Amino acid sequence: MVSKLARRTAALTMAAALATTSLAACSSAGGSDSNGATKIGLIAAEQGPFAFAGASYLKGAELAAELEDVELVVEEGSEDPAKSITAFNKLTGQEGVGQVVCCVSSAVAGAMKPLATSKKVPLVVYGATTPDLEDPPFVLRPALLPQQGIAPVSARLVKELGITSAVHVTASDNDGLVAQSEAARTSTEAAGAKDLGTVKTLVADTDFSGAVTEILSKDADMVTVYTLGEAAATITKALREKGYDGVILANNAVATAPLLKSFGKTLADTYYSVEYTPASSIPAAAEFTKAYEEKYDEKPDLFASQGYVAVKYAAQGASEAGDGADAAKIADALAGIAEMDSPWGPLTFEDGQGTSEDFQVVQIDDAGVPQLWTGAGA
Amino acid sequence: MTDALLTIAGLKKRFGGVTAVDDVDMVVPRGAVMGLMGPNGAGKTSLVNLVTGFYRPDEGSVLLDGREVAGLSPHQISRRGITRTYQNVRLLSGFNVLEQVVAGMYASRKASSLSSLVMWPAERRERRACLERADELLTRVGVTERHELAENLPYGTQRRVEIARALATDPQLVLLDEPTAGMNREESVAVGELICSMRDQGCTVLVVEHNMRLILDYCDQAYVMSFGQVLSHGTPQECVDDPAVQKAYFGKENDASGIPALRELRSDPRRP
Amino acid sequence: MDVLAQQILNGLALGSVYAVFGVGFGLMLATLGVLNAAHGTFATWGALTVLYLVNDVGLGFWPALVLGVLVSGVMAVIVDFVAFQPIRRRGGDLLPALITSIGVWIFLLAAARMVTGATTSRYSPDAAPSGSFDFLGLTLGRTQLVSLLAVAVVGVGLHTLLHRTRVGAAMRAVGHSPMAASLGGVNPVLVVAVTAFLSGAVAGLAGITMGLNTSTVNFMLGEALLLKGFAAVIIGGFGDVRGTVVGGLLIGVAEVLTAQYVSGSLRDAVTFGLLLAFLVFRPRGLFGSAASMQTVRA
Amino acid sequence: MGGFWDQYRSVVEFAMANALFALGSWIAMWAGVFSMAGATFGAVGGFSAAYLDLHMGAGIVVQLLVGAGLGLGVAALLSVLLLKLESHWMAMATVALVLITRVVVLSAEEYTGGSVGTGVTRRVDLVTVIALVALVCYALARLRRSRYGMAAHAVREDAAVAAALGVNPFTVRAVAFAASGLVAGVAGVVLANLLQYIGPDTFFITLAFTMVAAMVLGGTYHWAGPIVGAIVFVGLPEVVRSYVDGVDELMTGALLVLIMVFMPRGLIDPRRQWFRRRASQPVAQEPAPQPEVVR
Repeated sequence: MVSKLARRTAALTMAAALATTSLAACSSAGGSDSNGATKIGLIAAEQGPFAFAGASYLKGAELAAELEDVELVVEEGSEDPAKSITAFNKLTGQEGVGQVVCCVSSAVAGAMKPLATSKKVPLVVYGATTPDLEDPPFVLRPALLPQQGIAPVSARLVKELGITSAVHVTASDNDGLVAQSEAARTSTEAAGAKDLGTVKTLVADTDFSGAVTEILSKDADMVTVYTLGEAAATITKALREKGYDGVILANNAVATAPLLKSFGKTLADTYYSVEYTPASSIPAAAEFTKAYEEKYDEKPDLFASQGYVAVKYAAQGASEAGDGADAAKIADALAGIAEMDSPWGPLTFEDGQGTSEDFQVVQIDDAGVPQLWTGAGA
Repeated sequence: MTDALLTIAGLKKRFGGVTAVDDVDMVVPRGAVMGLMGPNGAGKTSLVNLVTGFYRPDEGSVLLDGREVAGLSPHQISRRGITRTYQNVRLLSGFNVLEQVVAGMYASRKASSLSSLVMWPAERRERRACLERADELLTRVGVTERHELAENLPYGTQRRVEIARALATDPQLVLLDEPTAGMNREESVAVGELICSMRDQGCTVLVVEHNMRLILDYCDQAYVMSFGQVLSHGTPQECVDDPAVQKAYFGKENDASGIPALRELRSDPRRP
Repeated sequence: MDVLAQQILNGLALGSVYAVFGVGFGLMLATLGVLNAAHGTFATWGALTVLYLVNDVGLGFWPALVLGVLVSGVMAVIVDFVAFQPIRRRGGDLLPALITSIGVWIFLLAAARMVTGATTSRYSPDAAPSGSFDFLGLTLGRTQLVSLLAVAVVGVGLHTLLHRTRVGAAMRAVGHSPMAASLGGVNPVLVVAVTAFLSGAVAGLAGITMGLNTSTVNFMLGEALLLKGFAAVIIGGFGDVRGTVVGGLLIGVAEVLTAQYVSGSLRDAVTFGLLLAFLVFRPRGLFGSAASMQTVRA
Repeated sequence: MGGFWDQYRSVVEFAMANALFALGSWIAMWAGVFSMAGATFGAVGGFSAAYLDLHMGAGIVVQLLVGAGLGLGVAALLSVLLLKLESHWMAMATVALVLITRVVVLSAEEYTGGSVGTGVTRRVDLVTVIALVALVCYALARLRRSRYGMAAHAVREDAAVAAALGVNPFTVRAVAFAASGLVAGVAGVVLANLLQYIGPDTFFITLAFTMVAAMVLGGTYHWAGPIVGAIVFVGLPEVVRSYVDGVDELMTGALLVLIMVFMPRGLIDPRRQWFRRRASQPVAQEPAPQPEVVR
């Protein structure tokens, strides 16, 4: 005897399963027809772990869309792999969306990459810093890699400030940060500062008392800190609190508006390298700053410039592909872009990866405000 | 001398400083209905728990059919042929009456889980056979409900279902722990008749009871326990007449259950 | 500077946060029989309260700390009343209470995410204790001193309360059997409320000191504490304040030393490895008695 | 309709994946083992699927078989270690196991991608996922009143009574735990394929809580419970989110508390009256029927 209940429930469940299955069959027959793909999809990060940057990305992106006259379709992804994949599917399911701009974190970008490749919809990455993420024609990264700027800037600091030894801090479980720390280590050593070793932390760490003790025990002239922004600021603050008075070169993520506001002058005298600051000496940067201030009545930040550049790049691809182009054609057009003017100076593209020579050096002053650093003599 | 089915020798169990079962020797002959009496806290239920493996004895041996079972796990002892009912009925919530009884046939069911997955004929046959047998057993114990959830039935019926479940394990020896607790006179008589029928079908029965009427009317022999020890042994009547037993019951002023039981006996007209 | 001694000091300071949290978590588990998945959010909300009071209202750090601790305590009482009391009244066991606590956890975590906008912040450096001083030739941060003081106060205070006062005796009695407590002439409802308040308040204190020590306050703050506090309770010995304190400190020192001398990536491995080893091989923990294990009611 | 379906297809997929996990937890619960270790077995299945996909290009059938096998194996090994614990300690030990799983995933970088995680090529479609759920349901429906199924239920309700009926509770629990590992391993493979990216946080506390919450929400006394629970737990917030943004999780949490307080046995309760063909009889005093004495 199978109880009556069991049999009935089984029947119901099977019926439900069948119903859902037939629905699935129907919809897959529908397929996607996207001619005239002039819209640009954007996966926003207004919530989630990168919410502090999400609004800026979106504002920069919307400014670019307005200036380039393209339509932006926004879907929230919260920088969560699962939600972002859902958002990607929603966007590409819409008529007219021929490419998607997304991703602050490398993890999310890594999750989206195979999806973009298999769906053959180009993905324009605006923030993630893992090396080798780009994979043209479907995964393109106009965003610069921080290590492009770290190498020249750290060498410059060593020479101009007379540094003789350096210790490095990294988040050993993040490839992007490890690459940045490695860039700082090799270039400081090449510039003549003794390498006193690398202190490893983890992305998820919040307690740095042990790491700080270890750094202090090495007694170096210079500390480079390439961890996530929060951690870099916390380590910097703890180093100063425990009496460290050497040079600190940190990830530019310490200088996001919320961190500057909440850490205040505890970050004084910290250096970082960056592709964009409102005080940048690059002419195209000044134009971008002005347009942004007019639209939003506030100063743009690095994230805004990244959102701006990504959408500008996407729009250029769409216009080069021409009206009525499908996603694959747009992908080819994007991959074919070799040069573009940007707030970061003239950008060149190699294998779908943007590069630039024009990095700025910023020093946080005693009041906790970032100032363009022009050299030891200034 | 009839041959002994269950032989308990020197059985001991301590809990902290209290010796719940203290050096008990007991013999239950095959085919007998054995009574086990004693005031509250005499160690009767502890003894049942020791025999069925719920407790591990500290010392002593329990032989079933000449083979040691002390120290075995409850399920091993059950498969050797000892089963029990509980002082507070312990039916399995969520099973209906038939299923309660079929649950007792676990050890005798042969069809594998694989065959139940595909519902091979062997499995179907077995399920049908189990249900038929459960139906028979329920009829035998006088339960007419079949598809009700057991927990919704009256207490007396639940007890009978529990006995049917015990019988479903094909036991050699059934330990009934206060089978008439909470029953009226009529129902108790019915249980007594049921016990006799169990014996007649080849089961040996050990009845733990406060209800002396039941023991006197239906048991062949009885043991009386007090403070963990065997106080008296013989025919039920001999036990009741034993001065030590009378003292044990009356000496314990606050034992509410013993006194009315004995009073009832004294006023019994059938007593010679 | 002796690096080893300094790192042990760092470990003790870190561990004291785990210990404080663990004491509150363990109190709720042992006394009220609730394995409370939402306990970490009490810590989060305590820290968020202080964040709000210090940064937005401009209150001083110490009065804000007191208010933050009160908020967490009251929150725990409300949660107990809404989510656990109905189950307790039915005589339910650990499982349904665990599930409602998961519901509360999802709710309070989402609420914390909403009010913070998922951003990370910190107490204004002008108001919160900062800087460091020399202590026996070692450097001790003022924030570290706060958490060491917190564990001393909570550990001694709660142990004294439980073992030297009538309320404490009633709380322990409730842990063993709610019946026993009511027979002893204590109002069990009041005892439950006091226990919930204390366990929440202590969690709040842990959250606040955690935020102070790591310069990080966000909606996830309590989650790490929950896991580490759970480990401290099991390792230390369930239902024993001293054991939990020792367990927490042990975890803190083990983590810092592992990061310094072995590898940072094995930090959690050490904690949770210890946890599993204790659960499997010595479930009563360092200090617990076999009897104390039975206070988690079936 | 097509657009609507595209939008909700992934919701249905994730609900079904969670239903598999919840079913895994339910199988352990069947025999009275409250286990959150499904997240661990899910990680075993998920990362083995990712590895097979990345390094060998293995298809979904191989992935599912390997995931099921490894889940079963790991669960069987762990059952020896864990099942001797008293039930509440056992539950806590499974939490500890989930915490350790994350550490293992982080350290076994070669196989799991460490903290960065690893991508997976999607090789399942909705039909496959639903078929898997249906398969598990079929098996459970068949086993419900089989020899093993009744023993499992008996062990859950009263292990001592079950033992007195000849059931070895340890064996029954170990089998249930291993089977729950098998199903959770399969669920891990499915989830990895659906997410197309798995990392150390994919199979962590949140997933463990989700699966047991879905199971309890739906009801732990019938195998349909976890499925209903997973659909409500995963689907409802999504539907709510499309109307009111931001409050979906608040609602999920409140709902879970309300259901546990007012329907402690979950949404699907085989004991509930309307679920049964005949109304149960009241516990009223009625005269006991006379036994037919067979003499």
